[in-house]
Amino acid sequence: MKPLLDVRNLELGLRHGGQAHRILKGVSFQIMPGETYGLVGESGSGKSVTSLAIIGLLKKPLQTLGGEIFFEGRNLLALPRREMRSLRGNRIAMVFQEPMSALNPLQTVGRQIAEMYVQHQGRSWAQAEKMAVEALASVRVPTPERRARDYPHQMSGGLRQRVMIAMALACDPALLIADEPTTALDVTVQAEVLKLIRELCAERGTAVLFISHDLGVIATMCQRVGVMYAGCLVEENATRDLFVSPRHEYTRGLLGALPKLGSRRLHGRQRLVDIDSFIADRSRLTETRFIAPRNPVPGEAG
Amino acid sequence: EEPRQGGTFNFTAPYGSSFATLDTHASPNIQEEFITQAIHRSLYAWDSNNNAPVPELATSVDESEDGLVYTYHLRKDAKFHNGKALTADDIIYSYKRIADPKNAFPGASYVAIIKGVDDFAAGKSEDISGLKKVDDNTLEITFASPVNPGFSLMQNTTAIYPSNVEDEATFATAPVGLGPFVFKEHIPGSQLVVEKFGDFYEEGKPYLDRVNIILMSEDSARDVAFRNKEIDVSVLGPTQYQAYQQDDALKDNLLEVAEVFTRNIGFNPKVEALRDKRVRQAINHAINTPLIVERLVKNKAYPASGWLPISSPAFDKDKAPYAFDPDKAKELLKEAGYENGFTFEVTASPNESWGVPIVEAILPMLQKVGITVKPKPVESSALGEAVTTNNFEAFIWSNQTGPDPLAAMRCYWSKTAQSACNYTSYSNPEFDKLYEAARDERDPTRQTDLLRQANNLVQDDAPVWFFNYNKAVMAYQPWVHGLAPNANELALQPYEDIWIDDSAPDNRK
Amino acid sequence: MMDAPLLSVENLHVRFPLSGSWFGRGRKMLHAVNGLSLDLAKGECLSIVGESGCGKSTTALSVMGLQEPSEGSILFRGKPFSGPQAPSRMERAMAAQMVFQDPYASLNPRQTVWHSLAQPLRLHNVTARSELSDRIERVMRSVGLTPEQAERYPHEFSGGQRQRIGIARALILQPEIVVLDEPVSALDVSIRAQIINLLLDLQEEFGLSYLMISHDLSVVEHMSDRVAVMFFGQIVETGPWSAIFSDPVHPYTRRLIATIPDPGAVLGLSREAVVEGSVQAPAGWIFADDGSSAPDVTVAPEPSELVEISPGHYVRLARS
Amino acid sequence: MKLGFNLILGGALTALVILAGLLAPWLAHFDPVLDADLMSAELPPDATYWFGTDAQGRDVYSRILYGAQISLTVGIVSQIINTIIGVALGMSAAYWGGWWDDLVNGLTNVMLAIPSLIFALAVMAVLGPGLVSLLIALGLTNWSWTCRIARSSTLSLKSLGYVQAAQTLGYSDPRIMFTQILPNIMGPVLVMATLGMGSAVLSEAALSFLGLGIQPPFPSWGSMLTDARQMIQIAPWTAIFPGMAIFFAVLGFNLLGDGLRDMLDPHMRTRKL
Amino acid sequence: MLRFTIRRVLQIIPTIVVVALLIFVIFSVVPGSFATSLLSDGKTAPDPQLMARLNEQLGLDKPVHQRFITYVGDLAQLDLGTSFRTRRPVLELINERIWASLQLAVAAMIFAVVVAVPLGFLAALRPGSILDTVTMVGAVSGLSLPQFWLGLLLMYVFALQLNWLPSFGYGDGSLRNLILPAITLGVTPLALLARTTRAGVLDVLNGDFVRTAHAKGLSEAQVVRRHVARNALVLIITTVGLLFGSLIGQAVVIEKLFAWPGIGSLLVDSVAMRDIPVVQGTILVIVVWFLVINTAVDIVYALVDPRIKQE
Ligand SMILES: Nc1ncnc2c1ncn2[C@@H]1O[C@H](COP(=O)(O)OP(=O)(O)OP(=O)(O)O)[C@@H](O)[C@H]1O
Ligand SMILES: Nc1ncnc2c1ncn2[C@@H]1O[C@H](COP(=O)(O)OP(=O)(O)OP(=O)(O)O)[C@@H](O)[C@H]1O
Ligand SMILES: [Mg+2]
Ligand SMILES: [Mg+2]
Ligand code: NI
Repeated sequence: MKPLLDVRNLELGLRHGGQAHRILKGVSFQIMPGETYGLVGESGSGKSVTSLAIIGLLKKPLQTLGGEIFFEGRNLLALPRREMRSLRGNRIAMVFQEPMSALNPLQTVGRQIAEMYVQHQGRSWAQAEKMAVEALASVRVPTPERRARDYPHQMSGGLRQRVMIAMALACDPALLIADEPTTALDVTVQAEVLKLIRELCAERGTAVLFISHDLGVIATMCQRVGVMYAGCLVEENATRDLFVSPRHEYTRGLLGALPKLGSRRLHGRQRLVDIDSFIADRSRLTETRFIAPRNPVPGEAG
Repeated sequence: EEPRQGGTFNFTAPYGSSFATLDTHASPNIQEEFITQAIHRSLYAWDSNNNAPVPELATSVDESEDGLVYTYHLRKDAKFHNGKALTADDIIYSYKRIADPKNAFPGASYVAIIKGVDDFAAGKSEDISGLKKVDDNTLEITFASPVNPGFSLMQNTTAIYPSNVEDEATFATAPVGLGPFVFKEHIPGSQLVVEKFGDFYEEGKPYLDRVNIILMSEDSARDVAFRNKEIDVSVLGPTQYQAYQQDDALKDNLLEVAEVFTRNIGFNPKVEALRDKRVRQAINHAINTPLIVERLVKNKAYPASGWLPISSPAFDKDKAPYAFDPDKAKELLKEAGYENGFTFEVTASPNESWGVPIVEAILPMLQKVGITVKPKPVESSALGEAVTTNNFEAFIWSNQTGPDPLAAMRCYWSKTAQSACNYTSYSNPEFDKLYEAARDERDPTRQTDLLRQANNLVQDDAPVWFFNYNKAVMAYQPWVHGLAPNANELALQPYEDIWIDDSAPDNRK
Repeated sequence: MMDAPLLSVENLHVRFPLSGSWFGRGRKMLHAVNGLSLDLAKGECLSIVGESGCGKSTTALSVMGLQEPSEGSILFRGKPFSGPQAPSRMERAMAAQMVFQDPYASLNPRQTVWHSLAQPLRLHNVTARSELSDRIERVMRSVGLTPEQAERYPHEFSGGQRQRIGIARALILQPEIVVLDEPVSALDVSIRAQIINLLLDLQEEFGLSYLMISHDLSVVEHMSDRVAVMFFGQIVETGPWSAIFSDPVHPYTRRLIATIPDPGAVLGLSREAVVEGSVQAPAGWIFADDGSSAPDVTVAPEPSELVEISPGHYVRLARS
Repeated sequence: MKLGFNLILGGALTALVILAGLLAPWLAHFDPVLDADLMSAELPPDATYWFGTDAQGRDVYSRILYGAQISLTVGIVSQIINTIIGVALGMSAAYWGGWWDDLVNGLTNVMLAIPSLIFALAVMAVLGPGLVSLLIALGLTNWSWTCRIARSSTLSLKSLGYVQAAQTLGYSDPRIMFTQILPNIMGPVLVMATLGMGSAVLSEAALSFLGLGIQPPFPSWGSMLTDARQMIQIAPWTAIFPGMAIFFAVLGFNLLGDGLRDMLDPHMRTRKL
Repeated sequence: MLRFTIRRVLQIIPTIVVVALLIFVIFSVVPGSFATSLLSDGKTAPDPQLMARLNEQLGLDKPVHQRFITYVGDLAQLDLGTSFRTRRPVLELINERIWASLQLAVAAMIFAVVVAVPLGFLAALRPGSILDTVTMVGAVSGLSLPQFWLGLLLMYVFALQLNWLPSFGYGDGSLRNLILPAITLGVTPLALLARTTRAGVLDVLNGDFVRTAHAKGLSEAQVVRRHVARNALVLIITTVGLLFGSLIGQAVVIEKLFAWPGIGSLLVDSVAMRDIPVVQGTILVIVVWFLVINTAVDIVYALVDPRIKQE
């Protein structure tokens, strides 16, 4: 089976004068159709820029310096702008972290969703707005007809994130990129949103690139996880394997640094791992990489 | 050359950017006179050729022996713009309106020369006893004292209004008069339009169909407009005077006249040093007046040799002005005990010809003889107040010193209040004697002679620095004819005499 | 009964006017805190958990005297700590200090760390240079920084280091109570552990009492002695940490715990058993509010009370 | 644009004005007031009179140098007054809130509603023309923007950790305002003040034009320009040089302000206008 | 919406009251009076009796507090008093002038908006481009020019040298007369507006929702049209309102220079003449104008931006 997304040796950064600052130093990973792939890592390790590079939305000083991104067999980095545009939203969709600012404050959410149908399916606005109501219903927004006429500020954070999801999934994309979609939400709301993403994507067979720094969220969402550190993918493994037997020093530190619910009851209060003292030499961290051979996606024959 | 009929004349009113009111009785300002000149007529008018007031609305005047009672035979052909013929009632009505204390009109002081105005103003009488209608066309006026009534009754604030207008408030927006032009339209702050009055009493006049009196107070803007031929006349400041003289296209069309204003710096005797006549004379000697007049005022003035101006009948041609003589000045200062100098402040408005720039020019000159001058700038409107409330050390101003020399010299009479016009609190018994004699003198030559002596006495005492007499200059477009050299105020022109020839731009012909 | 508590909050109410302009008098009020009571004993760590906007920070600010309570009282060692008889700012400073959530905003960017630490000491009459240096050195060391670093400005520190400085500043006056408002939630995962360890060490070393606010339940479980669960201005359940995490009773608490995504799940540390099924309210009582929907914050809630269901474990119930 | 371009050019122009003002006594060839010789009036620029002479025969170059002193005084003093009023009101209003905040807000709205030139005109009419009046008039006119900025900056600082920490550490309110808030709102305030200096110099020129500026013998650029406006045809240099002086000085202040803002406040909070 | 409008309208009343009070106080201590200003041309010899009568007639002989009571009483009935100089109701005088002022302000604003908004927009879309640099350098230069200087310059060039336009005045109210003063007046708002537009559009462009729009696969033009324009408009409207509101006040110098019959020149003349009722009335009208425009802007703002009318 061919991977849906194949990022090969992606290098990215900014050029200043004649010099290039590299932010991503050769990142490679693959996502199978229907698979949920998680990216974790320290703040600033390059998770967001990776996702932006995939969808082609890097902002000015940043640019790709090397590598390829194959999506459905085509190298996105070499794609003409127009074609890239027709993929965006249509085949690759994205959900951002801050649902408040990611929605246009001056348009009703219905219209913002409808725009997807107009853009990619050539519907008329009237038709599209009807479809938007259905889309809202599909993300389990109560009274979708009424809600479609609401402006973003009239909605709670959880609802807004649902709107974002409805928008992203409107055209049944093959790949959904979710960059920390729940960090801005309350725990109870977070659980609902995560559940929604999980269920909808499973239903439609959408592959997900899920970015988070919350290991708990990753654990509940993803089949495979990549750990990023300082612009490198330092470890990749099936989720369970990664949690049970982390191999990279940084991953081990990361897992040990987290208090785990229930462990105090079982083991009493133990000191948490202090990554700084745990890892002797940070500069060496990116030298070793542990990429596990990929297992076939559960439930699918390779 | 035969005057050409018709056309539009673009006149400019240069002294402020709006007409206060079209009710000329209410405003003493020069700006409103531009309208009055077109729309209204007073009992007397100024004859610029002879420099004297002459009866305008009367065909003949009989004067009584004692000079108190004048009988006016009014012209029969004069009509108001509303169709009413002029009668004695209109004059009585107008003067009563002016004198009415409820109105508090500035012209009240002019009609105060008529007997009985006091009682009328005090409410003791219904009528003014000095005004008597003999018949529709004959009016007898009794004056309180023997004065020449012409100076007072030619003013725009004593214009004659028709007595048949119900609502007096309309005078302010739709004036009705006897003049050669009829009020047409007023765009406040922009311009006022008048049109030819077909029934004007002078045969064949006016020539023009229409006069636009355009408000333009900003000199530089007016300059552009004139060069651009958008306006037909422009009153020039010194700088422009010089520029126009140097410009071949413009230099031939300049009308110049010596006006009846004396520019001066008045000294306040409150200031110790300025109380000394020698100090005041020293100042007059220390300033190179001709140089300032030549270079700074660009010869748009005549150096002053005394209070009364050149055009005044009592002007003394032979009296020499103070010579520029710094050594003499130093000597005088030494005599007076001020060889180390002193400091005084000159309250000045921003005026270009008689304001701060002049003070700036005398500043280095006086510094050379040890006197330090400090300009104290004030707004024009605050200058009058500072001076009349005696709240100054010295002031620079331009004072009207004509056409009536008696009125001009009255300002140095010690009984004249400081606030009235004896701004320098001048007091000299010798002068008082001369002035009183002149006032009571009925013979014009002798009176003039007395006034000349008085004037020379003032010059000697130097209560002021005699700076200059204004020269007014008006530039006009080559197609304009009939302008008059009005020494009272050059900008006031007899519109009825003006005409424009064929070389005028098409849209104005 | 335990010893007299160090700090006790009794029936605290805080209300904010909605859209406060002077035309707005008599307008609706937002009931941010509604009759909250709690005790904090010497040396213990009491955590308040609850979702965003339920009034946790407001409670903390009231304790710190940064927010005037609308009603109720706060007592420190039995003496009023709020209201007209409250001690002055200076006295209060010796009793309680606070560590703030955002390490980037909690230090004055224009003062060196030394200055930030020395100024409060000077204000409290520690002026001798040697003593100042001495105390600053000690506190810097105790939060794991070197005294030399005190000469630097905040922007020269990383987030974790800044949080240490924030803690140092809270400790410099040697208070008895430290209020921690989400002390680690703004920090990167990898740094959190250090700060949590540090806080626990300091508590032990100085016998501090912590009033901690957090919505990260795993941190709460790790650090707390007692836990209070807050829901829209009220405490719905409170008790020892073990009781709350192993026997949550109130539906809201149970939901809260159930929704935590936990890496433990993949490791088999299942907590499903704890929160599956439903718990019945004791006879004669019902759960006043099951926390499934947000109540109207502009009106005072229905009467209900905290009922002790096992020693020290209280649940908010209403009479049926 | 590259960071600092504004700052560099603005700083250079401003420095030039400051140097011109400070060094005027040494750089000037003549006394700006007393060296007036009517015989040499209106001379075009030459080796002696670099910028020519004016109607009074004074050296325009020297007057422009001394004029820099006046313009700087106008700019700086009026902005100091503005800033003090604006910051004191804005900071205290935001910090204390309540009725005081309402009052200050009301006052700010009133000041904003009266166009500044008109307010300055009114104040000048009361005080009479002159340098001191002008400083007061301009100092009282433009504080409302500063006040708004000080207020909003303080509001956002007020809930920050370090300000609250200062309260819990026992600092008094004035101490907090001076040591914790003031230094941290100075950035945007400084930007406003710099931009305000430019508009103060322009206002001086406008008021001069209306007859209410600083008046001679002080050689202020505004009054030089006003005096020269009729001489454009016969002695253009008398108008060109003061005009350029104003233009470049104000440009300098504006660029400096922009540059400072780019540096301190990249999100343009400072000037919605 | 209606309630919002009513509330905003009511809010301007206290401001007006305070402004009225402020200008009353200022002009009750101003040196010089109408009576003495009549002397300013050195021509009219003052007659003390007449001056006293004049002051009595104008009510200037009464104590200040009494005058204030009368003033406020009249004001409450929307009576701005009677001009000293023209002896006509102030309202009437203002009515004669205000239309010319409005004409000027509207023309200047149209000029500013038409030029500045597209330029600012384009500059923001291509930051760092030549257009951007030129626009911004032009804008900051426009802010650094003394207005009357610029006016004179335009006058010399367009009227005298090129002879395209009349140099001054209202003429018969035609557009030709309006052009030069409107351009002169428009330069400052133009510069400010170009800067705010650019900054505002840049701000919007950096907004997360623009990234969302790109992620939807919209083209640059579609993003700008559907998402950027309206959001930037909100800021532009506020700025335009603020500028437009203060424009009449700023026009004073230009009205003087171009002999434009607006209330700005009425104000300056009246200050010079100490015609206090007119001064007070004019300032009040200018202030009311400012407040009304800004209130209108707030209301429009609320219509454009659904977030506002909520509370
Ligand atoms: N526009 C930019 N210009 C320069 N550097 C940038 C830019 N955007 C991001 N970076 C740098 O790229 C690196 C990776 O940033 P990125 O946002 O991808 O991190 P992240 O892993 O998503 O972190 P977080 O968990 O905080 O979201 C960081 O070091 C950041 O400083
Ligand atoms: N100064 C204030 N004025 C008006 N309302 C306020 C104020 N402070 C807080 N509130 C409101 O009071 C409620 C409780 O706020 P609080 O900050 O205590 O919540 P929290 O539990 O700390 O939330 P979070 O977890 O998001 O920090 C919220 O609805 C908030 O909007
Ligand atoms: Mg990120
Ligand atoms: Mg909080
Ligand atoms: Ni660079």
